[in-house]
Amino acid sequence: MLLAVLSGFILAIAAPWFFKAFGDRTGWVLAILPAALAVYFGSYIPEVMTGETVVQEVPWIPSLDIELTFFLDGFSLLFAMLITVIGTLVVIYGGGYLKGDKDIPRFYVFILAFMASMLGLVLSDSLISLFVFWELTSITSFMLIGYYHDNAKYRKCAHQSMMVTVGGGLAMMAGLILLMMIVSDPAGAGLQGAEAFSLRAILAVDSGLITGHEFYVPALLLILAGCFTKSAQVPFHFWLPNAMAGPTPVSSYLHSATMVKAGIYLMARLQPGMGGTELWMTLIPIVGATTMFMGMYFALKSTGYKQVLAYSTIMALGVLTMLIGIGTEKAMLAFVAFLLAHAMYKGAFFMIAGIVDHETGTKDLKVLSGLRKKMPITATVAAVVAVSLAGFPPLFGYLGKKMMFETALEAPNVQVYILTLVALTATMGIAVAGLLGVKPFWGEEAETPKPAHEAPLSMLLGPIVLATGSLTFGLAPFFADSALVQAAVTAIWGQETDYYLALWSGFNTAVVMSAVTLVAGLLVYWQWDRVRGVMESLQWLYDHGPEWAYTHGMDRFLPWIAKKQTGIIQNGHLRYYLLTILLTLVTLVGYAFFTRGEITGALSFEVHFYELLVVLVMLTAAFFAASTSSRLGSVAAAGVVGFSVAVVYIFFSAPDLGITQLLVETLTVILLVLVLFRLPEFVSFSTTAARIRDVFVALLVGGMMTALLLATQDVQLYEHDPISHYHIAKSVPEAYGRNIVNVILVDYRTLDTLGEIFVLALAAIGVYAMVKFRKRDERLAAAEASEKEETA
Amino acid sequence: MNVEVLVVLPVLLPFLSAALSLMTWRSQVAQRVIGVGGTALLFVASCVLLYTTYHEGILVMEMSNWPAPFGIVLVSDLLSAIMVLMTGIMAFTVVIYSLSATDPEYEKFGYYPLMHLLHGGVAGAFLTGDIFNLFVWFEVMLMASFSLLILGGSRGQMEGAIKYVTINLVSSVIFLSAIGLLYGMTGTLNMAHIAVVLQGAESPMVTVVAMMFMVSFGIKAGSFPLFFWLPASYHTPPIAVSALFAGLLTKVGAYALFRMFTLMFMDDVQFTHNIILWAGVLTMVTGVLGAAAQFEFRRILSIHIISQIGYMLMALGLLAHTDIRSEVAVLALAGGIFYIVHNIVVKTNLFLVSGVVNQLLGSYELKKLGGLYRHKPFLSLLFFVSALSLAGLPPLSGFFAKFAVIRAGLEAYQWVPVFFGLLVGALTLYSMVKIWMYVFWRPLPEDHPMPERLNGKWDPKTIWMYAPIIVLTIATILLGVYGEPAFQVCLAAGEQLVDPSQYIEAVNPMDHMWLGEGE
Amino acid sequence: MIESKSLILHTATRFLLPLQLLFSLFLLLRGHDEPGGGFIAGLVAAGAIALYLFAFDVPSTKRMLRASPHDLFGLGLLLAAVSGIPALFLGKPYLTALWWELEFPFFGEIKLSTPLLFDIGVYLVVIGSVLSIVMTLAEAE
Amino acid sequence: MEPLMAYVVGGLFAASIYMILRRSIVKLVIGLILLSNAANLLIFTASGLTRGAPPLIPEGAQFPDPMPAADPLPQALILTAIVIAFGVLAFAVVLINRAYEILGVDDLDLMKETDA
Repeated sequence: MLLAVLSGFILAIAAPWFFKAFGDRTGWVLAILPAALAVYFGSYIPEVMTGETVVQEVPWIPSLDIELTFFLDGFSLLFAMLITVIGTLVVIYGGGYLKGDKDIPRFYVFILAFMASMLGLVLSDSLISLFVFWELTSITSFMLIGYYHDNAKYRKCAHQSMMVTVGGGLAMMAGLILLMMIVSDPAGAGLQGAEAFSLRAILAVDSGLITGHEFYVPALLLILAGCFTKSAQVPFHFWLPNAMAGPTPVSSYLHSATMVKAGIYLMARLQPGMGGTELWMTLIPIVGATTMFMGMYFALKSTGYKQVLAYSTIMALGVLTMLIGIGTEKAMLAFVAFLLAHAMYKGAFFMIAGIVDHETGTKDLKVLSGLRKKMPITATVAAVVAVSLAGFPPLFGYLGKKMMFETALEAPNVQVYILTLVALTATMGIAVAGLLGVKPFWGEEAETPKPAHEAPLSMLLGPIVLATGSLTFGLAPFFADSALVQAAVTAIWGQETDYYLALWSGFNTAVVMSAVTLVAGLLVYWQWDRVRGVMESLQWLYDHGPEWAYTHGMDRFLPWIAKKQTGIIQNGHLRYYLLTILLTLVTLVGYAFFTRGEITGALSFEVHFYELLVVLVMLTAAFFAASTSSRLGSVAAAGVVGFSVAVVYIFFSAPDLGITQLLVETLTVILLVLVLFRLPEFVSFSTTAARIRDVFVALLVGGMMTALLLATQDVQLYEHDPISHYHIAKSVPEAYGRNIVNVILVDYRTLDTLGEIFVLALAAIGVYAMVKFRKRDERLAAAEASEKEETA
Repeated sequence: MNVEVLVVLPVLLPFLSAALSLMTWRSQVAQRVIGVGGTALLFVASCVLLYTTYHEGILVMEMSNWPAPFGIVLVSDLLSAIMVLMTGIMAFTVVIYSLSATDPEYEKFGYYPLMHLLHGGVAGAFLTGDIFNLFVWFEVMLMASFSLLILGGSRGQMEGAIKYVTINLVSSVIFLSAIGLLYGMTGTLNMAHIAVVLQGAESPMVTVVAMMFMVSFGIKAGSFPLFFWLPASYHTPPIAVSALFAGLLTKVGAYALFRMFTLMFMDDVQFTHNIILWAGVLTMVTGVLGAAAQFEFRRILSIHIISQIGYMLMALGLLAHTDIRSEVAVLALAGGIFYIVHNIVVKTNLFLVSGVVNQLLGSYELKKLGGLYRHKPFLSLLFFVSALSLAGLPPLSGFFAKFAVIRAGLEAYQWVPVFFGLLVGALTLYSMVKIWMYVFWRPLPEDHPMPERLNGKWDPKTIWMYAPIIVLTIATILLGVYGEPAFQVCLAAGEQLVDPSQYIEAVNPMDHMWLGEGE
Repeated sequence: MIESKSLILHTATRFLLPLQLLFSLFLLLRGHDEPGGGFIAGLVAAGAIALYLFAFDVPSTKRMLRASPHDLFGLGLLLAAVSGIPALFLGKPYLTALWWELEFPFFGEIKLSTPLLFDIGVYLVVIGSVLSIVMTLAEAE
Repeated sequence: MEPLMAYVVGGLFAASIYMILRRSIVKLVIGLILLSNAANLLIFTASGLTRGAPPLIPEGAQFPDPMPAADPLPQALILTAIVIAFGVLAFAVVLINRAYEILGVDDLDLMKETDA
């Protein structure tokens, strides 16, 4: 299985070369891989149907407990089949749809990479490798949505989908780690190492240990944040219709059949372990049902073919979420049936949308009409899938919908809410099916921007195969039932179910509901324009929904606060930077000092008169330097300070220091004088308030240093002599030197001195470069100027 | 020669290269040969050093043959060796990049000697086991960076340099004062020895002095609220210099914090490390918001450095909330170290890419750029990978770095820091995607003439610009998808850090403890 | 630049310079035992040459030095860095002090050591760097 | 003597901090010079002050006279720090000169182009 996943990535990298070799036929060639993978996964069906789980253990980053282990049970297999089969069709279809587009190699690259990521996602055993693939689908999706990147609006759409799904993903990551912490709690399941991230191991844990843990609620909510964003649940749904900015094959594959179901996949996976709680059975159905209703509502309101499809996909995702939330045995069967049905009819519909758009040049449902004569095959296929979408027997969509009704009728929590929304949605669903499958093809023939004609085989293949699938599975449900659905349900329910799919299971409430909604739906379809008029009158409401909040947050609030913050913090004034730094220093040191330190040193002032004199001179000079407005005075005063420091060194037994300080100070003053005469005189800049503030800060820092010196005065933490006693003792016998300071410099601590002379050399290079370096243009300008002078 | 010689090579080689380079001041060819040769040797030496340290344990060389704690020791534990390896990689790649990216004018004004000395200073700072020696290396490194920063002498460079120099000098003074106070209290300068003296000393003044170190290193690392010098200056010098600064310099501050606050100042973790933790959180938030306000390629990247530093500080700060010997502490530190490694690679690489973009289109302003995805898909890919890695998306190095830190944060029950860690990840993505949308996806602005370079054939001269970028991009991918070896090393480094006795025993300052004989 | 062309200064400088340089050498060599050493000696020498520079001008100072300051500090750095390497070949740590006692016909016994070499390196670097800075500034006029 | 020096050091710090907070780049750089002097004196004071006992060993002796001599290690550190500070400050002095030539102002408040 590792190879199955990797092959997709490898082929993705190689795709541009394939394009060079095969040109327009590349789609057909590249499709061989997904087709082969479909056969490969198909070959596991018999094994998996018997309840076997195929596992391939691959270590990855054991230090972080991350494995790349893959496993294949009924549910992964169902997804793997969807991904590879639809993948095959989409690659072929994309080749036709994008024929002649010069960016088409990029399409192949990312669609194949996406396929591989999606396969990795549904096959992963480790939650972290699942997450890795999860984010990879977001990334590839970003590149695919932004396929037409010259268009600013489309770029924005790609950006939005990336931010929403990755943002949710980040929350999910935290959730997954929390889940790991729950199952590795030694008081609970106590899973160790990589086991704690393993889906199989987690699902084997008694769910009570998970749902009863204190981290259950945050873990669940965080994981759901990821699932809801990825699967476009209200209020995160808005990115999905915008994602239709990508080419139609992309929308069909990523944003309908596969990627958006990743969230659904994970929720279904976790249902046995984390489900069954009040929170699960209330929150998820409410979100799902709301999403379902909103999706269908907006589908009915929309007029673009792809928009309608996008919203109806949201509806389907809502249904799936709702079913997981209800979480009964029957719900799981309904869930799988609906999932399969939806993947088939919606995938087909998107491709039809692409065909219509491609061959007529418009996707406006208000315009499209009567295409059936020019596009007979498309029209027929559209009719079939529309019937499936509407949920008529004998198509597979009917089974999905019937099971959904039956499940809704036995929802344990919030049943009224669910049932109401289900009924309304079903009604609108009929109308939407009509809009998609009937309106464009029947009725009067209308003018289209491009003269309509039938699509090429590469584009027709996909819808035909999928429509046939819907029909076959619908007519012979046991075929799908036995092959995939039961195995998938077993995988996510944890044990085999007693329910099975059948076209007719007696006259019951569900059938009545179907009938009623059918009639109502037809009514709505008939009055579509009027209904839409009513819907559009509520425009203000739509304009201030979650998307509005998102856009405002991203485009207004974030830049605003960023600018504001930067304006305050990075204001360009060096003084404020220094003030902040110094105040931070004083605060931290002061806080630590007042909470723990104390001044213990004896305050002995045993001072010689000449010493007192020197330090008084030093301080006076320092304050004069700080306060004078004379440039030269300030420099001279600084020099006096330096010389007094030298004297202090000499007084206190540091002759080398004293001499060095004296020499260095002289040089510094010379340098200052050399440079200062090129600079202007001081002008009094600061206000009095600023001066008072600065004096205050200066005194704080100075006081802090004094306090530190006094407080550390008598602190001696070492029991032995300081290390310098060793230096003294060894100086003559082992280092052959009598000036200990010099011995330290050139022997004990040579490395310091080495570093120090490099600093000196660096300073010299720096000064040289600074003074001598003139940019070429600057030099040219100077040369020109002098030339002009000469000629003048 | 003993195996210990490996410890000194990362310092010695750059210095010899620098000295040679200075002697051949006038020959551009010689400078380049020494530049490439010297950094290549440095790279090889650093690889061998890490390999040896990993397999044979901590290496110590007592400089001048004076026993610790009386002389200066160079110590290579795993953290040091990892950082030195990163120095080697950055040195080599950036010098290669400079071959075709840097204005030949710079080479006449000491570009290569400065570079060598910067590498040497950085390597010295990573390796030294003596606190005053650390100060010296900091100064070498700073002085080299000052000079590199003004190379070119543009207006922006002057302004940036004044702020950079002033604030860093203040930081140095704080550092120096803290060393003086610490020596007064402990009577030693050897870090392992200080650790021994401080163990259980429980003097309140230790914590007080630790605050000074924290502020000083916080400034160097670019921590909140001390980072001002960074956004003011990092985007001003030539791009190869920016890239090297971005990769290495702030990390030296981060390294110093990691070293001091695992080895020496561990008596008051509840207080000290909590400050680091929250400074980290604030750092990442302010940094990422700062970047969101920018519309200049290099500025966005520069300010993002700050935000990334936040994660490293957060990792270190988590020690306040874990048992110091626990697996969580190891994971936090390993995550922090891996984050540093990852960030050095990726950040440098992004700067290098921005340099190529500037060379193609002649600007760093996002609003004046565009069309590169159409015309330079390969370059776009290189940027895209690094940008996503920076934002922490899988399966690149950034993801695993973030994953480790976030996981450690959750296991230490630090919900708020984790929340901000994740939020900042999203905002980082926002900034990176912003660059992507403007520079790569968007067509060239209409008033912008299409430079010929954009459609021209592959220019063989630019190979020296692309090669390092390709290498670093592969590195970030490999650190992700094949991250196990790197992570093992980081975990081992983390284990060494939580157990300072390994470091202390290797340096062994007590063995020679001299009890004042002969007085 | 302050370029006093006064004859007295010229003569004095010409006369003082060798003395000052000699004094700096004295400081350098005795530094291991008495106050002095590479830094102090280097600063004194640099000061002396700087005085010469102020008395004359940059070109003549350069002529007098017969080497550019860059070469001086480059050489000094190399000397200092290399002085530690021989120890490596003896299996000792970098910068380990090595001592040789040499008998010279006239001076008697002179102790030659790597620390001395190192200190000479320091001396050269200090002279080179300080002069480089001063000369650069002087030329910038 | 140390307590007095503690106040002197504090005073020096205060004066230099006040200077680096001024708007003129000249004051800034003089402030930095004072600051490094202050730090050196701090180290000198922190490790204890000794009168009249330089760490020099008389010819033929093994130990300094008188004993105990002043601690030589901080002296060596300060010497290193002085030289380093000289290098850095020489650079800073030239930097403000160049900055003034290039920017044409010496007021730090007018140097904020590079910030956001």
